[in-house]
Amino acid sequence: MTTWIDAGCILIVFFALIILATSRIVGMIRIFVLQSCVLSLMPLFLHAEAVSARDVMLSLGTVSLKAALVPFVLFWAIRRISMRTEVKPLIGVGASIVCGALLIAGAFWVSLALRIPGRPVTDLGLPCALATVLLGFMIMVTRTRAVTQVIGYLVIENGIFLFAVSLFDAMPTLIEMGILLDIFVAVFIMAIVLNNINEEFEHDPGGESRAKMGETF
Amino acid sequence: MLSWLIFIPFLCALAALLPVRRIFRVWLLGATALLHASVVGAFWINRPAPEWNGYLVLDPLGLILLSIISFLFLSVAVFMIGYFQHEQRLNRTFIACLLLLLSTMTLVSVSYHMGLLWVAVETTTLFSAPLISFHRSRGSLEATWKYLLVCSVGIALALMGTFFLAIAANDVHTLFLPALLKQAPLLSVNWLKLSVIFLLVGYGCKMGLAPMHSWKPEAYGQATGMAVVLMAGGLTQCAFLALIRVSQICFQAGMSDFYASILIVTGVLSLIVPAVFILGEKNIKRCFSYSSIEHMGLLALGLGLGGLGLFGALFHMINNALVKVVMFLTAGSIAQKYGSSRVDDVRGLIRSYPLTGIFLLVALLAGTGMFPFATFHSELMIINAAVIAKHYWLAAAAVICLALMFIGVSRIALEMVYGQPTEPVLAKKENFYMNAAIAAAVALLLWFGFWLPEPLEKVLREAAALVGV
Amino acid sequence: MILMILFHWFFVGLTAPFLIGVIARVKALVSGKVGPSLFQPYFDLIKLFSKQCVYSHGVTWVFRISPAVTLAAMLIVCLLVPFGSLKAPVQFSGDILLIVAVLSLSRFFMIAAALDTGFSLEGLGASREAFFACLSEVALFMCLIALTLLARRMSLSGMLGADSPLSWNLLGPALLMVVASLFIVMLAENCRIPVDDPDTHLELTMIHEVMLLEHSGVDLAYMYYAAIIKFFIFGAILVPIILPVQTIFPFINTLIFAGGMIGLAALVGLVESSMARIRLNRVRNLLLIAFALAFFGLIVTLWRGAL
Amino acid sequence: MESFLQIAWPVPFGELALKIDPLSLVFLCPVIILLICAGAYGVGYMRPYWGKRPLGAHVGFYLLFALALLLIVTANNVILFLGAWETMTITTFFLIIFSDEKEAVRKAGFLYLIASHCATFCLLIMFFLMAHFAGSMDFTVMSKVGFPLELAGIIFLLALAGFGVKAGFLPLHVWLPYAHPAAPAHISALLSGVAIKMGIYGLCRVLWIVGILPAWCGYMLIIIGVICGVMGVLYALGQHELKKLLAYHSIENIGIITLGLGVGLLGRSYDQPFLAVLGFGGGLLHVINHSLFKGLLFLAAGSVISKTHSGDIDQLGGLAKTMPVTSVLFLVGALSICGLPLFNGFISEFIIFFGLFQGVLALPLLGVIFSVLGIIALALMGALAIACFTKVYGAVFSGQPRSIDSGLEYSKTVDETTSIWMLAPMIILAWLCAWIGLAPKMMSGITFLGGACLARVDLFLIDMSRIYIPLSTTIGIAFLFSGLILGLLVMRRFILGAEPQPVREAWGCGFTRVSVRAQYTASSFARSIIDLVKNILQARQYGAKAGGYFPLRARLASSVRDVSEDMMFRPLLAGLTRLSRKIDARRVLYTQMYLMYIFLFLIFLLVWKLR
Repeated sequence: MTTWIDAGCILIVFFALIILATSRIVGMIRIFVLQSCVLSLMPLFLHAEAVSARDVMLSLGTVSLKAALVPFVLFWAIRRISMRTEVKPLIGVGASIVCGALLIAGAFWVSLALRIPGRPVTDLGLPCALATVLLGFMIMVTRTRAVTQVIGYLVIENGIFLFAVSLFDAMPTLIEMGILLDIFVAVFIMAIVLNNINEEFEHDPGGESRAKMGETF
Repeated sequence: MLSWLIFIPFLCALAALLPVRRIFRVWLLGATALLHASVVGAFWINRPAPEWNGYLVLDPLGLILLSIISFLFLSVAVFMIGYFQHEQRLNRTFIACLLLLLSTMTLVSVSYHMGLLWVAVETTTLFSAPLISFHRSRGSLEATWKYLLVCSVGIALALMGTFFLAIAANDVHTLFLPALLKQAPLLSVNWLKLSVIFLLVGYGCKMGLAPMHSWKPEAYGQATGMAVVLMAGGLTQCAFLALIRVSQICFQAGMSDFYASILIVTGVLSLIVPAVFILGEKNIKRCFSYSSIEHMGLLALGLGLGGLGLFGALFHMINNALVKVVMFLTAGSIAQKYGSSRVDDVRGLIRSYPLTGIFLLVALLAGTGMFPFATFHSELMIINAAVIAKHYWLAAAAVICLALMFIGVSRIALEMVYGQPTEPVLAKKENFYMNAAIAAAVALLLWFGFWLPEPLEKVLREAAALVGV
Repeated sequence: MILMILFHWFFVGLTAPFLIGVIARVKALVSGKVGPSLFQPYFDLIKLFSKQCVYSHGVTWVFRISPAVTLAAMLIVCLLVPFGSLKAPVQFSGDILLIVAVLSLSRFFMIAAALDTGFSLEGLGASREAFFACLSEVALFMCLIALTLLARRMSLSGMLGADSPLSWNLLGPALLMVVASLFIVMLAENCRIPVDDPDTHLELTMIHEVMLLEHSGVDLAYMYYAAIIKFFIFGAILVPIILPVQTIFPFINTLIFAGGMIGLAALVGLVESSMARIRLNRVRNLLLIAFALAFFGLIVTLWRGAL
Repeated sequence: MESFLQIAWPVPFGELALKIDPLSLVFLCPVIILLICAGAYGVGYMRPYWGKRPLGAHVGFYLLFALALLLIVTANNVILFLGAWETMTITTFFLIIFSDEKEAVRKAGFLYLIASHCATFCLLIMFFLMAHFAGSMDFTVMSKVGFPLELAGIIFLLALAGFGVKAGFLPLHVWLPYAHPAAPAHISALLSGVAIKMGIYGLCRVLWIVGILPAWCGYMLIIIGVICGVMGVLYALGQHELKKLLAYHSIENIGIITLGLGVGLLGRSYDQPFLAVLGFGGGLLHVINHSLFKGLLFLAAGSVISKTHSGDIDQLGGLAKTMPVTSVLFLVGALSICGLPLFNGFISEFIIFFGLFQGVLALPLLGVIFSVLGIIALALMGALAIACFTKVYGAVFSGQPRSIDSGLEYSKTVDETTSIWMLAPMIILAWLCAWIGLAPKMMSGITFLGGACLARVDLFLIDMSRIYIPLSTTIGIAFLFSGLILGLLVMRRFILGAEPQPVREAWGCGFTRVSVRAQYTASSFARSIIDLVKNILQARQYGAKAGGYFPLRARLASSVRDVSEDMMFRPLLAGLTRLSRKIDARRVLYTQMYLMYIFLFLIFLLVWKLR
């Protein structure tokens, strides 16, 4: 089973890197969906010997939220606000990939220093989670579109989630559900705000305000 | 009792979502706030028992925060009665979100589980976001966006910190605060350190400590005064409560110095950054928001210094909330009257609206720690703590920054209060409710400045003892 | 006590104008003229005392009392200064301060009176007086400090009196500079050439005289008398320092003092006839030189004291 | 000799602990006298505003201000002191800003508030250092603790900075020349007479608490005194505005006071109790004296301004004829401030001079040098003050009005039109000036007690006759002097007879019928002195020379720049503001930057703490 787990971890990082390298927003969301699907399988893999109801719930929750609801909301937002779909990075794709690779290396290097107490199921969990978080940060910092920032945020969340499921099970289910719900609501509200901003722009088409806002939206 | 305190505002929020008349929602909010306040008042006499298997416990720290929150809502509710007499805007989302915020903030102050604490803090972030965009102007929406993004990232970091804490607590196997505290020496030191850093940065984002403060001027500058009061007085201090909880753990784990050094660095940064930024500022709300960052810095500093500083910080929590009421409700009332909160548009307040002018002066003086106001004492204690801890440069830097801060705020506030009055948008009439809400806070500030009541001091001492003095 | 005071005043009042007569005579002699009588100043005073006062429009009481204040001030200062073997009737530690203060008071009223006329020429003189007084007062104080250090006491009588510890053998260089400085201060304070010309009435060159333009009759007599006494006072301070000769015979001492005073007057006369009035904007340099001299004297004193 | 009052006060570290010791007593005198006099004057001065402005607030703040002052001088607890101190700052601000419709008044008020409040922070640190070391917030307890020398030095420096702003030490005086002219006259009198003295009081209190100070502290005080004194009076000479000029004179007098304190401190450091008592006592006596005569001068200036609506010295003139009583009172004040015999200024300056001369005789070489410096500076101040006040008196009260503007028609009306409310306080103050000048025994006794308290010696162990004999002789001479003046006046009367003397056109070397504008103005009066030091003062002259065959109007203006203000604080603040705007502008609206900061800070913490 460990092979699957390791593969899952590495896939998640890989998808994060791909998101960083994608130049179209729609593509980014799609890859994010893939990443989330892989992630939602992780609880099941990790406790493959004895899958509990909690794991199933977590898995289902993740899949329904991150692979279905969130992308839906994002697509809705994109459609509603007829946003231009290219990513407009501050750092070019090539450089981003190089930086991303360096970040991954950094995450692994940092993980060397951290010894996880207890019994880790896999030794890839921590570095991969860290790498995903870092890549998510990178997406947020270097990509200027509003939606890309949301995606970056979601990648970070995925990283954290990977960390949580792979390393320990001290968190009560209720709390984990709360976390999931929070994330969803966050994205939902972000989308609403985006929508509102867009409406404001439509009252003032082609005004200087868009230029002033750094072409974020 | 505690769960009811959380649920009732929640239910009222649902009620507020119903299509009813505007004024009904205002009164609903008022009634809820009053109820909340009276229950919290009862808690001062008789502390409630833990609920939900120990998830909800009201300790003195929580009681302080809960009382602050309760007071803030009451003031805002009273203020709002006056505010919506002039305002034609729809208030459905606004008031619903306010009530949800009340509910979740109550949850923050009573949650005794680090995970639950995180969830509650995150929720407060979400429900406060729509408050910022109340005016629906481009600026306010943009500010909302920034607020959401920065705070969400911060909160994500705090989540990571919480997870690290959980790893550190691998042997303890729980995130319940009492258990963590009891078995703190068992925590793995390295992971705890990592967790503390992440928690500090994460909750620091929420609290608006520099350099995670960047959302503050934007959000406070754009949101309506009532919302800002709740954010600056309530939300940020909720995050501070989280930091205090971390401090409790660190103290028990024997890592006070480690945590203190980080807190002090952050605190000093939070003093310096706004002091530099404020000098070029022209907008009174943004100005006050820098002042708010500075107050957060003071809180962090006090917590980091411990001892007297801790007591000062706890006292400052209360004062800070009161000052924020005065500051931002006044700013809000000015913004409503003049349609702007920029210094160029507002002059001669003391002639047009004498009471509002006086309140602005009070906001200036109390906000910068002048004597008859309670902030004077709490700031004094924090600086004193720095001296006692032999951090002389720290004390010097703190006072220089406070001085710069004062220059920055007074430049604007005084310009607005005095001089030849400009023509306001609204008729020349002061509103009783609006002024009453502010006056209550002013009175409390004066009261605590002249006379620190016995029960309050007792609770403050108990709270300080919890963090370990 | 009262007798002593009265005698002191009597002595000054009687002998002081004579010195002015000496100066005038010396100047005349040097320029090859016979010159006025040595007692001419007495005649002038008598003439003025017998005349009416005329006041210009718009002057106030300040103008009217200022001559009395000025003369009274000079008379008061007299009391603190010993004249040869004639002891000062009043002496106490710190009396030098009183001397300077009383002189300042008289100056205040003179300037105020000059400005009281509201006339531009008087203003001119007053302005210059105020300016030069600043410099000369500082120089004077420098001298006084040096003297205090030399004599180790703070009373003028102590510095100059019978038991004067000032001795040229020990303190020569310092004293020389102090004396030079005091001499310049004396010229400036008494408005002699090269600082001021008491004889011309060319308004642009005057300091002291121009302030008296509107005074007349008895008032002018008071002012004139005050100026005469002032010269005498400065002489009486300077002479014992230059000639610290003490014999056991009071008569001889008095003779030495009298000779010294006349000699000083003659010296002033010589200076006046040998120099022209210097340009106004260079007067301040002269006074600064006096200051520097006194300062240098002080340093030398300290140096000696430190050794 | 001390009386205590202690009541519990439930704020952290607070205690309503009051104590009156000789030092407090010395400061209580001017506070009470001036509060009463200025208050009474205010009743008259504010009469034109009755019914037009809300005077209730003004009165309320006045009373609060009075309370704060009384608390400051009697407080025996740090928190109480600081609270009273801040209250004084705030109430003073509200009192200054009475005519807030004027831009200049607002600016002055803001400047005052900012400067004072910022200074308070220095005090916080200073007091906490002391309290921490002494383990108590009680002044009396603190004073019994021996502070180590380095700490004492630091405390001293902090006290200088903190109290120096209020006292108006150069270069921290920037608020002072603005606030004084801006405030109503009675408030200016209080500001100058009492409020800035509180800075001196604070400094004295610290000197009292910290018993043993390094010797350089005394030297430093002397240096400050010299700089303040000389620069203050030089700046005053260059002013054209009556109250601003008086304000700069306050700086001068603060310099004199500081000089006295410096001498006292030197005496204390070198174990010369007599010198210490002389210096401290002289300085403290000058505190009282300065309050009296400066209060008087400001009140008189207020009367002038309320009558003519102008404080421009170059425009005024001839007021002695229309305001005879005020002019006499002003003259009394002027004589006092110049330190001339018969009035109180002389007494305190005499004592300080005496102390300095004593220092020349008694101190080691370095002390001698500084004493000499002090003497020279004091002499220079005296001479310059005379120049300055003859200028003011001459320009404001003598001659004719210098302006031909129709707005200054006041010279035509002959009545004083000054209410008794305004005159009586001035008369009382003038009387007090003369009283101390002619009978200084009582006041100098009190201040010597205060001085002994500061010097930490027992007054009875010192042979005070060494100063009392000169003083009493001086007083005797002063009486003789006034008798002599009277005698000479009587003699003139006797010679001239009883009939009035003829009054004619001024002779003026034959120039007649000159315009009133040809009178010597204050600016031209001070010109020669200003020219001498124009590099220090940054004196400027603007305006064109008259040219051509038929010169038309030409304008000439001159000004003196306050170096410390124009070259230190303004550029500093402007620079900070620019920096702030610049950073603000660079902080583009990119959310990316915000996130970057968070990220970098996180990395920084991780690297710093975990490595």
